[in-house]
Amino acid sequence: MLERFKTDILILGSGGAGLFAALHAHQANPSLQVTLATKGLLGKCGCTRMVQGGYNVALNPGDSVERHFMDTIEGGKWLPNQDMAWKLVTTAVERVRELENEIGCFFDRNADGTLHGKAFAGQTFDRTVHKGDLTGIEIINRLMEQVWARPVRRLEEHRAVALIPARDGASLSGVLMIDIRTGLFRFVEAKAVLLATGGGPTMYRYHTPSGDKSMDGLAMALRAGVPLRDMEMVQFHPTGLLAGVDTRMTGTVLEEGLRGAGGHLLDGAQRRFMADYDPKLERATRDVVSRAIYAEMRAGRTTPNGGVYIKMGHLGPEKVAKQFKGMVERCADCGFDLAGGLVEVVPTAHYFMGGVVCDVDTATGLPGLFVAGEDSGGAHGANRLGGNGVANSTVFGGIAGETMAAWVARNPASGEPDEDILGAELVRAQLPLTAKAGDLNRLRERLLDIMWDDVGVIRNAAGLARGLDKLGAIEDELLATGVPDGDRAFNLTWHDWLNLRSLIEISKVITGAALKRENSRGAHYREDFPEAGDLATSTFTVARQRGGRLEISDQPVQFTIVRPGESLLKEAAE
Amino acid sequence: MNVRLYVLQRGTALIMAPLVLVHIAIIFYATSRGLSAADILGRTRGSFGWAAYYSLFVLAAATHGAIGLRVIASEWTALRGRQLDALMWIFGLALAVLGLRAVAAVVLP
Amino acid sequence: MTNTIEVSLWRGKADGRYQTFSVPQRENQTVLDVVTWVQRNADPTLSYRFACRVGMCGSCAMTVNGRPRWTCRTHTSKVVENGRLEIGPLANLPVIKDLTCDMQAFFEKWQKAKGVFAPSKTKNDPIEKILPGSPPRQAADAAIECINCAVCFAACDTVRWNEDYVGPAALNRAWTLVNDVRDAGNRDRLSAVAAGGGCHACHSHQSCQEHCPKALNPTASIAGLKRRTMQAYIRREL
Amino acid sequence: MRPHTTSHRRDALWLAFLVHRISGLALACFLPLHFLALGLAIRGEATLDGFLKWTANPLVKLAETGLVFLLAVHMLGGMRVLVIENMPWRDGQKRFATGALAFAIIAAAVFLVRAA
Ligand SMILES: Cc1cc2nc3c(=O)[nH]c(=O)nc-3n(C[C@H](O)[C@H](O)[C@H](O)COP(=O)(O)OP(=O)(O)OC[C@H]3O[C@@H](n4cnc5c(N)ncnc54)[C@H](O)[C@@H]3O)c2cc1C
Ligand code: HEM
Ligand code: SF4
Ligand code: F3S
Ligand code: FES
Repeated sequence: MLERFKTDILILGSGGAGLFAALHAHQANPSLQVTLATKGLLGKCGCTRMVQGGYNVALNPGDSVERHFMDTIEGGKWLPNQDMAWKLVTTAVERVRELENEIGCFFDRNADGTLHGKAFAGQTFDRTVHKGDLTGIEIINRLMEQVWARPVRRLEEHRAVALIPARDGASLSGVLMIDIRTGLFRFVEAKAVLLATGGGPTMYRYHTPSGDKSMDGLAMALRAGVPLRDMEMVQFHPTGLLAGVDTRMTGTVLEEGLRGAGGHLLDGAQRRFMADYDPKLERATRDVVSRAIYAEMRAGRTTPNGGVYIKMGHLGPEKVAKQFKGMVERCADCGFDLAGGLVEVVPTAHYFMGGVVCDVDTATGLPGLFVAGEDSGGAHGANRLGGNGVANSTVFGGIAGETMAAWVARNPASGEPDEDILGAELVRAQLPLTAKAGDLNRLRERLLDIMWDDVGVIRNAAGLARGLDKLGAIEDELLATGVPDGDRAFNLTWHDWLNLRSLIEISKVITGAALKRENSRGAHYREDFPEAGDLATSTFTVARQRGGRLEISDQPVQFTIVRPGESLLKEAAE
Repeated sequence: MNVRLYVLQRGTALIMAPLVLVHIAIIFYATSRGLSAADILGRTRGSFGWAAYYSLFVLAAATHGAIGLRVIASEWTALRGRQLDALMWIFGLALAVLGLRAVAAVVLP
Repeated sequence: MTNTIEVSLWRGKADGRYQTFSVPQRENQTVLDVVTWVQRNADPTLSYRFACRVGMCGSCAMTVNGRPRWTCRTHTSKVVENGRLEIGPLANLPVIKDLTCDMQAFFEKWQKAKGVFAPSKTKNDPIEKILPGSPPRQAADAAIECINCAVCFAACDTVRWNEDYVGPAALNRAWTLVNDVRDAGNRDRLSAVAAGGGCHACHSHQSCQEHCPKALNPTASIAGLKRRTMQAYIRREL
Repeated sequence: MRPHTTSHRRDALWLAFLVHRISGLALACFLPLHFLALGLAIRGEATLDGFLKWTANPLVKLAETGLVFLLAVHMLGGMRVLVIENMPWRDGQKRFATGALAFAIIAAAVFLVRAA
């Protein structure tokens, strides 16, 4: 029933972070056995593939890493871990050269042959390197080819379910997983484990990330006692497609450029409403537009499906169809006329800034556990710049590979697993198979609604407290709801249950952290505390689970490189 | 199929294209003029030109057909590896021999 | 909802059978949504695969009414025939269960065709200047946006009949690399695609090109490889 | 009963391939017979008469006509393949395929009518 094997390095996730870690670990020491486990097919799941915009990097003359750094810090409302942000912007330069020269990504060029950088909102320089509007496909396809070409052990369609500590509790011993295809359990003992499961705020009614992402990594880390930070920080994208119920199209992102190019947002009565909220109208930043739409929706001025409209037609349908070819085609495939008609949109949960507290070298508080990509916290603070997401996962994924190789050299033995915990986790994962089968869909729908209504784009104390209560209630219900224990092979409903459990657990942390932060920063907006608060005394939230209880504390931000009011840029300082 | 067989097969196809056109043209010409077989044989017998023409045709067709047959056999039958090569060679050589013999019958005085 | 679709779904492994469900038809509904509806509301044991749901990951391809398609971007109104849908796993790959197939062979063949970049530089070198209008760059661009969905692989009868054939997607990728002036592996790559099972196994059926959801043209890429390998062969470089 | 993809087989492009393959196969089968017959039939003056008698046979006439038809069809199909493989890629292959087939059929029909 439980198959076991050992490996030197175990990587969870095959997004930008996981694949880069595999390549760099192998490069650092080819004699190490590297195993990569991923919930879907290698490189064909996760969000790195879905990156449309591109990759922020200060490569072009006129730009500088200092400028990229300052944009990141200011975008993050002074909450980022500055050492991580610095590492991010400086290493991104080398990483993009590596992607081009060694991995084989073929980014778009300027007319003179140099790399093209496009504009992305919230940045002072056009530094987003891209391949058309399908940058993620280019990056991940090239990375997966390289990983396939190396002796990396692949565990595809393997779901990690628990981090198992060593018997002495001093380090991590390995990871318990389910082979999705057979439904059998595997325990993989490893000297170093990388958590790169990519977060994924899919507990919101409207969300963009891929369906395989369900906060498993953070839920596992929380259970293992590892601290998480910035958990209230959920980034919403203002324009997700609203296609109605029972369709997975709902929530998928309609690109930012539509607003930038002059698209209009209209309420249910087809009135253009952005003027009520911001003088920049539709061109205001993501968080402002998201809040405006959310406010319209709460006021009931909605379209038939409960959102607002985006209209592009006044720019000339042919022009729109040409400029946004991919987007228009996608809408057309799904039955919508983006170029000429009205398309219903809603804000949609897009990215999770919160994550595991870690060092610049990706080490966590639990020896043997490392973290990179969207699972890690700190690099973005209260908001992530468009284009800093892939940069983050590829930069720190690579660093994690090197760090783990060095760690294994120093710690050549993995600790014996704590068999009691392993046994308990086996029982935990099979819990739904023992309970009486019930209505999982209703529970999922309720979770989506609670998070959207009470812990969503605009928050307040009463709603958050209510949300916390309701989350507790559905968690109890979930534990009493089973799935039929027939064929366990590729049993998606079992995995839906496990997804829901991770999502509920992390939803509670998000809600708790949102209650804790009594100000409004970046993605987190409290209508009862709309001010940002004093920047110089900024704090970030840290959540951890001790003895089954969730503790959330504030910790002061360390301004190790630049303080609020200062800048690394000469012209700005003058 | 690998590049060697490919070049041979496409090369012979290219050679045959004009040969086939000429061949068909002759048949058209002959039938429309109501030429008898004897007339035709009368023209071809002893002609070095026709000998070369038909020999080339036969050799190209033998090569081309043999390779083509090998491809079909590899996709539609259980034959593999050596067996395929054997089929190709046997068919090709047989066709070449039969063809050249026919050419000989037509052109030798 | 008044309208329903009669949906026959493949159940089991290679020796399975079709099972029929009645699924409410919606105005906005993809084939993936139909499958999801069955798993959520009718039979929780139904297995299928998807990830991105927007046509980027190439995980969700299935056979829909006899035609391989990406299901997350196929609206039901475009494929329902007489109120019926028949959905099976992709052809030419082993079935794992129900609608999922094992894509291992597809990616192994991708490697066999040397569909992997061979660097000529390191991360310490500057990024190579490449004119966007140069013919090789344009040729590479034309074929590069493949999402490895294996729809072409499932549509190609040569793949079905010739187990050695690496297939259209792998060759299409090889062609982008042949046109990538930064790549240092073309000698090996050309030998790989010129060997048995390589580009010369393709008979230009053009089903790959007809079915590719990204409107790529593997037939043209393969033809390019045929020409390039032929030149190399004639020049005795192979 | 493993589910099979069938859509492509309804396509003109795929039919063009099939016609090409079947005609190639048929040629490969009949060409040896053609050669054999020719070789046997005309062995010296003595058998020339035999040969002439033989070619007058309607069955033979039909077979020979069929061979020419196959040759024409296969050649045009082959030219199509060579064009796809060697000309700069253009769309409109479908029209080319059907056009070539139609031409072959017309040519063969004309020939048949004349020969009859
Ligand atoms: C639609 C969209 C557009 C975006 N556009 C941009 C952009 O333009 N620029 C930008 O910088 N960023 C963008 N982002 C954000 C960016 O994609 C992510 O920040 C980044 O790719 C995360 O990389 P990752 O490696 O951490 O995780 P991912 O790439 O998401 O990979 C996570 C991996 O973990 C696996 N996994 C999950 N759970 C488990 C488990 N329990 N066991 C095993 N494996 C598991 C998943 O299957 C997946 O393979 C976008 C995101 C989305 C959704
Ligand atoms: C003008 C003359 C001819 C031309 C232009 C021609 C062209 C071609 C081409 C291009 C192919 C490759 C098809 C592919 O692999 O997709 C082919 C295949 C083939 N040819 Fe010919 N051919 C000609 C004459 C002949 C003759 C005379 C024969 C009979 C022996 C023949 C038998 C075959 C066979 C058996 C195949 C294999 C079919 C397949 O793989 O589908 N061909 N031909
Ligand atoms: S070439 Fe087209 S059909 Fe084939 S794998 Fe790529 S995207 Fe899919
Ligand atoms: S369908 Fe197959 S035969 Fe060639 S042109 Fe495409 S690979
Ligand atoms: S789910 Fe990703 S392509 Fe369909």
